[in-house]
Amino acid sequence: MTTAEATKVKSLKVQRFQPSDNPTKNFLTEEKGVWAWMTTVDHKKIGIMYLVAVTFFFAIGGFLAVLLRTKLLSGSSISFIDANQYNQLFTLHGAIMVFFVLVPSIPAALGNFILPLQLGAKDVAFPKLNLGSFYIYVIGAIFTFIAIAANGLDTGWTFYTPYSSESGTSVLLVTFGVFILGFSSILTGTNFITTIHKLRAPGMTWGKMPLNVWALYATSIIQVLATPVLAITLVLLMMERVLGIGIFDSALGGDPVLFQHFFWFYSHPAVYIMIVPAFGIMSEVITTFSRKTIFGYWAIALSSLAIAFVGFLVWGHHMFTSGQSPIATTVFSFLTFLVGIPTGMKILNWLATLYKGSIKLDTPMLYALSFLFIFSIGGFTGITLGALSVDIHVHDTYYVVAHFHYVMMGGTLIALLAGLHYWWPKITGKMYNETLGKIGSALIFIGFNVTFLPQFVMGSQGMPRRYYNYIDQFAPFHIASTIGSYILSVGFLLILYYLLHSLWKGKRAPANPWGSRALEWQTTSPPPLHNFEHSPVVINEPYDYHRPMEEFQLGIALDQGEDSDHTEKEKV
Amino acid sequence: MNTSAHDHHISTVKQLFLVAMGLTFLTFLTVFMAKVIVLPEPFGIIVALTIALAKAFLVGAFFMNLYWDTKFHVLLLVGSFLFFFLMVGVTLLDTLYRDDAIPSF
Amino acid sequence: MGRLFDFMLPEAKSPTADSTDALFHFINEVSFILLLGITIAIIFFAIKYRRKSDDDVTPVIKHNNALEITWSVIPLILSLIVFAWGYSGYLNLKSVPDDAYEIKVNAFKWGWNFEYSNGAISPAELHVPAGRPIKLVMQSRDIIHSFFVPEYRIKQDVLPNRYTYVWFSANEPGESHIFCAEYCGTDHSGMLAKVIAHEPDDFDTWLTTSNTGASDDPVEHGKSLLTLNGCQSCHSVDGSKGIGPTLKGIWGHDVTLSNGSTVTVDENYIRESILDPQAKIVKGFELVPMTSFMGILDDKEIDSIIEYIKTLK
Amino acid sequence: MANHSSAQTTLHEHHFVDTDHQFDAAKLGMWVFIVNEILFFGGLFCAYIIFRAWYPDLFQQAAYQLNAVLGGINTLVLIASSFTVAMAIRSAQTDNQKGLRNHLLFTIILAFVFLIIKAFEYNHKFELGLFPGAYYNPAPEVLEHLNHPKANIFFSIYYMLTGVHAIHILIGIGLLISLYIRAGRGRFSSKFYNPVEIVGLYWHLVDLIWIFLFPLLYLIE
Ligand code: HEA
Ligand code: HEA
Ligand code: HEC
Ligand code: CUA
Ligand SMILES: [Cu+2]
Repeated sequence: MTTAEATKVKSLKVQRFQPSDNPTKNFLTEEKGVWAWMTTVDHKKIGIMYLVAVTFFFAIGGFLAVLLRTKLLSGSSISFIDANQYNQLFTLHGAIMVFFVLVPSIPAALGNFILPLQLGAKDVAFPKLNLGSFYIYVIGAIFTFIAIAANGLDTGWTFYTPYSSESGTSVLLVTFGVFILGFSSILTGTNFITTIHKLRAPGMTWGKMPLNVWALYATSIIQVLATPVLAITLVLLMMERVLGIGIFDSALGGDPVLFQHFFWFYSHPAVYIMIVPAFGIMSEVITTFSRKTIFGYWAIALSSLAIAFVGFLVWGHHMFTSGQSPIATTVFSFLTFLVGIPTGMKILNWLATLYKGSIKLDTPMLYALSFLFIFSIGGFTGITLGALSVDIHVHDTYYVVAHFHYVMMGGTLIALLAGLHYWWPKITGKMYNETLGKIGSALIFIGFNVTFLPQFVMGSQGMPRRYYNYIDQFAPFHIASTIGSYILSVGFLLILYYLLHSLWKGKRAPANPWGSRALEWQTTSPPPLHNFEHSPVVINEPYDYHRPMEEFQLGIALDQGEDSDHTEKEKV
Repeated sequence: MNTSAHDHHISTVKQLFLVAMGLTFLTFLTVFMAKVIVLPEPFGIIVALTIALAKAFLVGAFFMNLYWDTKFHVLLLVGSFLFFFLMVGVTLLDTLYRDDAIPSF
Repeated sequence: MGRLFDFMLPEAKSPTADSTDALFHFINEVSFILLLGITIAIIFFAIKYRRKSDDDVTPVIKHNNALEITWSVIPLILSLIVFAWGYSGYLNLKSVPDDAYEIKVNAFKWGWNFEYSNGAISPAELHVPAGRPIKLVMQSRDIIHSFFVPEYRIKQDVLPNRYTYVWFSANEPGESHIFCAEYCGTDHSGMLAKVIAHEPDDFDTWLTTSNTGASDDPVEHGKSLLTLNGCQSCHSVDGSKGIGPTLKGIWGHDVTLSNGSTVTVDENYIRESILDPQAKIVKGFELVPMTSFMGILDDKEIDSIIEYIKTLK
Repeated sequence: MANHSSAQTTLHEHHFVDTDHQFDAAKLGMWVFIVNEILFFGGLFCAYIIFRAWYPDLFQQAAYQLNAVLGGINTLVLIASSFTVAMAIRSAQTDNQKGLRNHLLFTIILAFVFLIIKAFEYNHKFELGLFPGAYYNPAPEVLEHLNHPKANIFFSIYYMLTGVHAIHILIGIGLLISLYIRAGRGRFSSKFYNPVEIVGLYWHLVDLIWIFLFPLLYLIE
């Protein structure tokens, strides 16, 4: 049985259990039918439902982005969309991508599936709450879509007052939708923290947790500490529109810059909610595909916590030009640079892990390596933005747009793709077409850079963001960027195609196609309903690739009296 | 993680009652300090908040059982307070030091 | 100067731009070197250590303190340099020289106008003497805008409840773009203006001859008020439909309101539409609200506007 | 918190080792949730502190409009209710079914008393036209003591703080009633009183927040 009290157990009857490559039963075959899915408390099914929802929203968000880019092929106002529609496009694109895609993507979709498996638990601590979070997410989404259907939204994803207190669009409904969504995020965070504290398998000490778990732990802490502030900010914004409370509305005596503090107090940490889980995936993929112990386990584990903590104190770097006091501006700038150090440590630790490894360039690894390249660019340009005098020039230009696409799309989303390809066999029990996978990753890499590199240039040349029209000088950059976004679309469609294809036509996936040592690979693909046939026992560190696989396939023998040949006594 | 959940603390009626009395006393004290002995600012608010913190301590330690609970739960409560102060403190860095205070209108 | 990333920046036209540009180049060049290092390492490792057989054994390298300290300390030093540099540049941008020439900037949806000490107001064009520090005292009438001149490397949000300041100095006579950099609704991207730097003497001549907006003829006065206050970014005077209804031919006619009732356009209705636009909203124009001009236009000015609207048949 | 209902049969769910394990987890979950609640209110307190730092005189003038006696009584009511909740937990721990039901009932009654007093306070404010923000429209007698251009903002903050707190009381009443019903069916015992303890934690938190609200809003001289 799973227990957190593992340290108390002095010796256990353990036995090697080699997972079958051809399980007869798994969580997909056991509880079937729409109703079973909708009422399931199984973290794996909930994870898959999140994944489907996130993909759906990503397709919508991406479609809006492509529309928007198509408009920007020309800088004139004679176009198939007018200025108000354009404003709604980028607002909805940004809001959907941030609140509906990136925040839940890795933790709630992949994390839900993988976290209990990696801990050797049967489920998360509060399975019903987990299902509840999913429904809260769906309800939030429905609200938002009602809003879009009603009047749209044109405030930008940042909802700055006083524009948002007076805009004629459905600000109220959307904020309410996002408010509901916030609870989903808070509850998931609470659930994960409790799970990690209480449901680790026997022998799974903090020092033996996979780095992905550490990353999810840091993420959950940020979610619990930051999201409530977003919630109260949105409540104030809603009350602003319903009751005219005016705390943020200058027309009523409030202070609009205060809103920016409140908003960024959540939204800067939120960017770490998005990127830290991506770091978790990176650690898993890089070790697996270089068959090598991670370099600097504790540095990577604890730097996530450091990023989480310092990340809370830098929000004002979005407000350098806002009229915030020079003292605050200086302090925020200083702290901003400190975030770069732990992040840099991670990047370099992964590089060092590659050194003398046994590297196989399968699709997940290709994504992981492009992450290293692209995210570094995103991070370095973050440093540019943190530098006071330079940010005064590039703030609210396409330079910022390029920066955050490099970190969010090039960082998180590419890590998500890495994770998705990595765990696809575990989740679905099917292998995708490797060749198409490689082509897909190349298209994404090329398309991405073609789309967003030109934006750095035009941004520092002075092209402001959220512009429906632009002066001729910027046309070449915009055109290049739009072409890039078409390449990206082709790439994503290809990925969508071969992944779906694999569901029906794919080869059966073995239990451990990549030869990983992690716990989730020591059960069948897909896993059984309760994850493991036998509660796993952990004796090695998670990335001990120099030890034989047998030592990772241990479980507590159910019938302790019976003495089979394989039974060994292990000190834990 | 070794949590000492196996011996749940059960408070006696007397303990609980004393805590409630303590809280009542502090409530009267804080009203007395504010309305009868009116201290000049900032001392008034300092006294009021000190009393409030003392009350919070009583509620947290004895009603919420933190006195007997695992340290981690204490950390969560204290941590979230510290965190709140951090958030307020840094925001005040802006709002108190704007070179051009809000014009009156 | 011929630096690697020169192509990224527009021409620099203010003395404060130099520090900004130098820092920009510094960060870019350092980042470029680091990135090159990372990329080469990735490619090199991926080739050199590619998997040769399925039972490759890899060495156990768990950490290396010297290495780890190096790669924490060097970035730390680099970022401290960047911080200090950025800070000094920022101080420059914040400390307005004492002899600066002051101009008042009004921002509104969706335009700018610039008020000079002699009362002259110029819409959409900021005229300045070259070679002299200029201090802009900025305020917004409605929501937040942001004053951005790429060639001077300056940007400052313009707030509705406070004055904000920014200063620059034009090195040479010439023209530069002004953009609004804070999203402010429908015509955010049309909220453009120009800085025109003159030789000091030319500037003085321009100033004395320029229009102060005051005029004895109410119709003329009303017409110029419409330009100065940005009414025309929403209202046409030629009958075409914009963000707001056209002002042509409304005088004396009935308009349908969003609640279905109708009113006749007379003095009081126009007055109310200007001072309290939300009181009666014209049908079909519910989405983008008009800003109130309470406290901005006085009675006499409103009267002039009414006179002008009467002439728009 | 989500895992109570299956309690009747096995008392703990399959992914936990035993009931203690499950209790521990539920309690930790609640504490994490409390962190989140504190930051939720923290946002409002932050707005309070910032505006108070900007306009100290406003807060002094406006506090005059608040009824410290009613606020004080409400403080005592909440302290009493915290006490009864603690007693309810104790009763459950000692298998005292009757005590459990009675103390839960007392708590619910006290919670309603709190809300009724609050309603009187609000009503009085409304009569004086002390509405939040845009609807602020003070009666002449208010202006004698309170004449500040940002008075509307003070009342916005007042209503937000007390209103959000009152919503928490309402939620608490709902939770307490469901406990009361389950207690009536004899669901709780010294072996299974986890839900009582968890709701108790929540209720104490609501008390804790009021402990800060009271001096900050009502006792400014
Ligand atoms: C996933 C999301 C994500 C991530 C991870 C980051 C990471 C960082 N961001 Fe970014 N940011 C956004 C998402 C993100 N950001 C978004 C969405 C916005 C705009 C929002 C809006 O306005 O709409 C934004 C805007 C933004 C601004 C405001 C710009 C403006 O509006 O004017 C700033 C300014 O400081 C900034 C800085 C940084 C920094 C310093 C980091 C750092 O964490 C980066 C650290 C990484 C590295 C530094 C690279 C690796 C390091 C090494 C290899 C070691 C060597 C390092 C050194 C020598 C320093 N970001
Ligand atoms: C996760 C975050 C994320 C992601 C992934 C993206 C992805 C993209 N973004 Fe976006 N973007 C934001 C977050 C993100 N963006 C944010 C926060 C803003 C700021 C908004 C604001 O200012 O308020 C912004 C703003 C923004 C702008 C600036 C608008 C402006 O300021 O005027 C632009 C312009 O080029 C842009 C472009 C793109 C493009 C081309 C992509 C492409 O990468 C998209 C590629 C995706 C697809 C092409 C979809 C592919 C999927 C399919 C094809 C599957 C089809 C499936 C079915 C039909 C079932 N984005
Ligand atoms: C932000 C855009 C905007 C600006 C700037 C603006 N208006 Fe308007 N105006 C509107 C809209 C939208 C309406 C219709 C809705 C309403 O009645 O409030 C309107 C309505 C009016 C009407 C009533 C018209 C009718 O057909 O009944 C008058 C008169 C008017 N505006 C005058 C002005 C004047 C004078 C100014 C400048 C001093 C001005 N407006 C500036 C958007 C604007
Ligand atoms: Cu004004 Cu954008
Ligand atoms: Cu940020």
